[in-house]
Amino acid sequence: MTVMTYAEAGMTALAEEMRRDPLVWAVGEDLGRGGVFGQYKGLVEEFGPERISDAPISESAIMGASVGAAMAGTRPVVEMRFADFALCAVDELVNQAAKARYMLGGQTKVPMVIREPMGMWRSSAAQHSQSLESWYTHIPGLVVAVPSTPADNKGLLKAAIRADDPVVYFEHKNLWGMEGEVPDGDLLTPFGKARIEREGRDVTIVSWSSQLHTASRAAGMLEKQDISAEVIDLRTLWPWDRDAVFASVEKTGRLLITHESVSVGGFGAEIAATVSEHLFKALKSPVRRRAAPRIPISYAPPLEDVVRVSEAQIVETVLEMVSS
Amino acid sequence: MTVMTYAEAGMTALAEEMRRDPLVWAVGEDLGRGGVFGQYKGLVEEFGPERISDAPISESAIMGASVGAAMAGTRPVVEMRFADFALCAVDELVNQAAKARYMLGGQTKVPMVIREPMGMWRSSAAQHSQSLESWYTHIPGLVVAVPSTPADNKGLLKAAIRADDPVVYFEHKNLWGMEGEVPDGDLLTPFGKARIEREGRDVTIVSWSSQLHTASRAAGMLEKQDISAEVIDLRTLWPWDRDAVFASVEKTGRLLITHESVSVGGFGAEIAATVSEHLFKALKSPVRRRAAPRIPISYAPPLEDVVRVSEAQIVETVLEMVSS
Amino acid sequence: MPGATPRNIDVARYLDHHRMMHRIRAFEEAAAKANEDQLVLGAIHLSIGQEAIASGVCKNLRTDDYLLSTHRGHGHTLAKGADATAMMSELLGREGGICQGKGGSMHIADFGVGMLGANGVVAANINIAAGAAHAIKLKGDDGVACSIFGDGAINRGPFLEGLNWAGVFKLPALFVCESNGFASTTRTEAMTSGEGAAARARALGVPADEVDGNDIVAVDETVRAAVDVIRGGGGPRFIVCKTYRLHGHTASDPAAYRPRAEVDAAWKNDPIARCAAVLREAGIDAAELAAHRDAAATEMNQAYETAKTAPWPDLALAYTDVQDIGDPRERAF
Amino acid sequence: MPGATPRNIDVARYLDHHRMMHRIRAFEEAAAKANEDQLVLGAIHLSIGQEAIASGVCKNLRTDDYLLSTHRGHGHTLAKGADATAMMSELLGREGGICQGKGGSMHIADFGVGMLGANGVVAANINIAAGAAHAIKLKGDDGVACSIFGDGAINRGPFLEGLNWAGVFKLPALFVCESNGFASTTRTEAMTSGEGAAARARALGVPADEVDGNDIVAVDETVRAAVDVIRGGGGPRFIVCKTYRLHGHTASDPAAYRPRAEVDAAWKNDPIARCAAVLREAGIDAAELAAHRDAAATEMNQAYETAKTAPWPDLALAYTDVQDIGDPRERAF
Ligand SMILES: Cc1ncc(C[n+]2csc(CCOP(=O)(O)OP(=O)(O)O)c2C)c(N)n1
Ligand SMILES: Cc1ncc(C[n+]2csc(CCOP(=O)(O)OP(=O)(O)O)c2C)c(N)n1
Ligand SMILES: [Mg+2]
Ligand SMILES: [Mg+2]
Repeated sequence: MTVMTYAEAGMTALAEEMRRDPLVWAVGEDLGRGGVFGQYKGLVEEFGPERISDAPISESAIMGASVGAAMAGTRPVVEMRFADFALCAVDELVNQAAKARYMLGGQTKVPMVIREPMGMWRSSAAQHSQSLESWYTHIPGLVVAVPSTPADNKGLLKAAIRADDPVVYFEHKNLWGMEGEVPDGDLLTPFGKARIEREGRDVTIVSWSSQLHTASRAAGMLEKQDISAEVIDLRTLWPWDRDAVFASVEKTGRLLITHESVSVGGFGAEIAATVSEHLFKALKSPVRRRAAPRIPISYAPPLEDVVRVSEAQIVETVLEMVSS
Repeated sequence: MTVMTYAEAGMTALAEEMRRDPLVWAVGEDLGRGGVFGQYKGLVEEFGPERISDAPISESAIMGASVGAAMAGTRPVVEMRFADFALCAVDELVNQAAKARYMLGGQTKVPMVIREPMGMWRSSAAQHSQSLESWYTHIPGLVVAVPSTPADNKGLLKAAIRADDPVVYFEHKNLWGMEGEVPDGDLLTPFGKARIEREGRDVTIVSWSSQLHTASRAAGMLEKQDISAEVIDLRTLWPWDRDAVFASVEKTGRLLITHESVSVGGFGAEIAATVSEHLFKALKSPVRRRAAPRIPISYAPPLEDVVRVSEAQIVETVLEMVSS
Repeated sequence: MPGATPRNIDVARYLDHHRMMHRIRAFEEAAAKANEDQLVLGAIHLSIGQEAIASGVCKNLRTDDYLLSTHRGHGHTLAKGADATAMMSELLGREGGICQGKGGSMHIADFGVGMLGANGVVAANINIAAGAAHAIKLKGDDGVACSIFGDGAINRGPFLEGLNWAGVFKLPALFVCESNGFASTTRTEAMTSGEGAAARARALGVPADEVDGNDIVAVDETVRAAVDVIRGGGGPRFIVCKTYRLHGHTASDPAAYRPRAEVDAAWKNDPIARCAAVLREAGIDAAELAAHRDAAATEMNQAYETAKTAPWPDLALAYTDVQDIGDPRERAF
Repeated sequence: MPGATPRNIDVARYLDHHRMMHRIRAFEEAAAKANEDQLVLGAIHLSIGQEAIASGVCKNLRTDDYLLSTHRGHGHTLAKGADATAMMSELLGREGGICQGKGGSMHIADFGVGMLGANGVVAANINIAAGAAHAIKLKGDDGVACSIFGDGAINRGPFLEGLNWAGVFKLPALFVCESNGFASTTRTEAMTSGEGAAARARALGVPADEVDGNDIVAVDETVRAAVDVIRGGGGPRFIVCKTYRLHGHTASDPAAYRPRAEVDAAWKNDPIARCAAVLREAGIDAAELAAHRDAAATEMNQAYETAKTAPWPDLALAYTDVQDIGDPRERAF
């Protein structure tokens, strides 16, 4: 175990995989100077500018060329800088990377990792703050990862690099500096296996990415009110760990999903719909969601905070749930 | 009333609005020869090539220039040809059109209609068949329309053109030739008002676009088995008519949502989650969804049909629901 | 008949070209017939009149070189070495289809011969080819990645991004623009500002040649020289092949938006007839050339017959090759 | 000091330029101070060293002409006529902010003076400006729409699509590339294939000039000539202004990736000093020029003081101006 930041964990994962497999390479703007959040720092010194490759401001080409490079036998790690900018390369991701294997009758796979730093990062405003993870869960062919801890950012990134599927890999900008214990060596975290962040009896709270920590803090507050919340970190949204969620809800009878992204059309809806259908009888109260209102993200902090789901809101919702 | 096709109804709507307002114009590839589905036929003769404008194969520019043209006082109707190709212009739609008004502090509106022919159209395969309406419901600032009949294609398109918001307007390729009665003159169908396609007592089936007709036929089959299904056509997904859906489910106690798009992360999940939460006690059986499996769309008809939700599947699901 | 080209040709090579061009023509005619018979399922785009480009480009590529094509890709795919019956079966969506019936005409591919896919999205293949070239360079191989696209594609952003990418990274990439005058129903010149594809390529630092795309000799020689440079580490090259789309945009498009006389004149410039003329001048017998045509027709009619009688693909295929991670059969509703 | 320019200048005009350039510089310095004070909330990108472009372009635009800018847009916005206090309040996210505190630095706009927005997405403003020009043409107005963007933006697809669009439709559009040598931490030349922005523009049928962007006289005259042509119906024009980004990419970037000597040399080419030299040569007193600087500093320090003491925006604003249709307050969870 080593204590390191979420950014360092990602860096460690990439470096380990690049050492292991010469076909792994990374490409994106400003990688040669360490990347915009420092998450590639020092890598060019070890691996050289061909494998830690700068790119022109050409998101379509970064994504599209990586599709071709993946088909032709390499394993690109694509840096999109902000998840928002990946919207400049959606054809390449959704029409090409996700579908090529299927359309071409299984003649190829498209092993690539698309790193999309996501989420609110104080006052980045509407074009630098989005969380669009639910979009990609809707696209056959794509895997979606949403690590919330340094350990998972190592283990999931390594697994993503080794996967033969295109993996949309959302790191949260607010977590770069978060420190935590990270297992040394070949940590490969499986996709579709949730992590129980905290055990509990009265209510299940499902979350992921940065919001998981808000949920966890809310659970701490609930404990003081003698409400025992089980907090589940999904880690990946496609596949997502139904078994873990179902097992927990069967125990608690109550489910709240909370995420940073917009509630309408968010992945919370998918979970709520699935659980409401399959555990209809086990539910003691309706499945609830707490997520962002359907408004763009503002620059001014008080307005931005309107979009954030707070610990207090989670507590409030859980109180409603347990008393209903 | 006049009997006309869904395509003609769209054409009529556009022509009427262009006659009414000289600031309305349409732009897209091949419009001068009537558009790829003939849905602009004859319009260039009446309005000239400046207002029924051809475009280069430049989806980013078609969308992005229309954002600028909308800010600068005109009302562009943007033709994307296939919803799939709109993925070449997502930044322009999601980061620009949808957010400009908000980010710029209300200094502008972005009145534009983005026509995106959607859905399966026999053997068009994975890059020409997608239904991604749920994506845009997730984006603050956007309106999403999904007309299922010629009358609605007139009334909703006219309303969309008059709206000051960017409206993502999904016409279904399979419906172009569908005939129906269309009211003459100024038909303006409000957003967020569902249409009761068929009244019923035992179960509510919610759908939209082409799949609505499958739902309706399924309801006919159910009637023969003495099950009375109420079929609701949402017409628009954002806003969506909760009042109508809630009222119906309060009456029937059962809800099935069916749509052509992929089930995971589809808009059915949003409806299911919302209804499961708010009508928890009124529900006699769990809310169900029947939608596409999470696989790309094939070319060969039997494989393509695996993605289609049939009348039989809807009937089967409803039978499960009423007997549970 | 236009097109005086050097007559000092490698006869065997041009016999190959002639054979291949006839195979492409015959394939497209069989596909058109299948389309009339309503056995082709989706839209198909015929390359009749553009055969010299497919043959001229692909003869200069090795099997392990990569090719990325467009919606109008049958000819490219055949010329790269794919099997006609497997291709025809794909158009008919049958078992034995080259993509198992899952892709159809616009997604035809044969990785066994380096053909990494047609594409339903205009210009999308440009970046993919640049990336395939990038992989070649990273692996230290001596291959070439080639992208063929239309004159309409030069108005999409990926044209700029892909060419700049290939230039910046000095990649072994060959870009070929089939300038056939049309993008669907629209004359490309009406929607293109400036001097066109070659000027744009040059401005992006990719040296460009322009050739008569109906002259197999010109195409072959220009491509050969470009591929030599590319394989020698000289970086990307661009070739514009001027041609004419003799049929409609799709096999079902009557193309009524252009004057009959224009099309008639273009037929006089048929690249196959021009290739035959070159070979006749080099002393080849008319009968031998006619035999190419007949053999091609026989092959492609047989391909069609075989495809026609093939069953639909196994239903289980609907759920295969989606992705490794996560079970697509998992009930999601 | 470099930059011999014709001395037969309109003194009043260049006094205006000098005043404006100082205002821009002082605004950026106040913003940098605010950033150090941790009162600026998001990332800001300073245009120090590039003031001649902002002033030179905008002086040749009418208030009702449109301007679309980038992440580095403070100077453009001021030069187009926006109020400095409202801008500074926006940077601080306060009430009175020019976008009500909802956009911040990268989304600054002032529709009252034709400034239709900075943009957080590189190159996105190019198509938007082409569209604004399209609207002008459709309405039969005689306005001009101008887009200013960086040398990094020329590698994004919208550059090609927007310029081609403006060329095809012969739109009244002016494209200005601020070639400051960098895109974030990367030297743009390393990521640019070919001869650069002007060559690309020409290949896209948009006539292009290249000027010394630190020479206010050259910028002013080149822009004036271009705007005359555009307003006269001559179609789009392109101008590359060569300059240097004197500060880091953002106000918090120490820009350690470039040698100190290079930056020092670039400071010797300060466009404001060069403008002052031109005016001194034309007989203007040093004291008058110093007064410009002092007035600008006073104005911008005052703007900062005002912004600092302004309250946060009203919370109700979070839910306004989302869209007309559908209620954003509707509980969605
Ligand atoms: C991004 C995108 N936009 C539009 C289309 C529809 N489309 C298919 S082929 C075509 C014309 C292409 O013209 P060109 O590139 O010249 O190729 P050609 O058909 O002439 O071979 C168009 C517009 C598409 N497939 N992809
Ligand atoms: C599409 C997109 N990709 C990447 C970025 C991140 N980014 C912001 S500014 C910048 C550099 C832009 O360079 P240039 O266009 O030369 O403008 P300058 O900063 O030099 O004024 C980059 C890469 C972005 N904002 N948008
Ligand atoms: Mg063409
Ligand atoms: Mg720059």
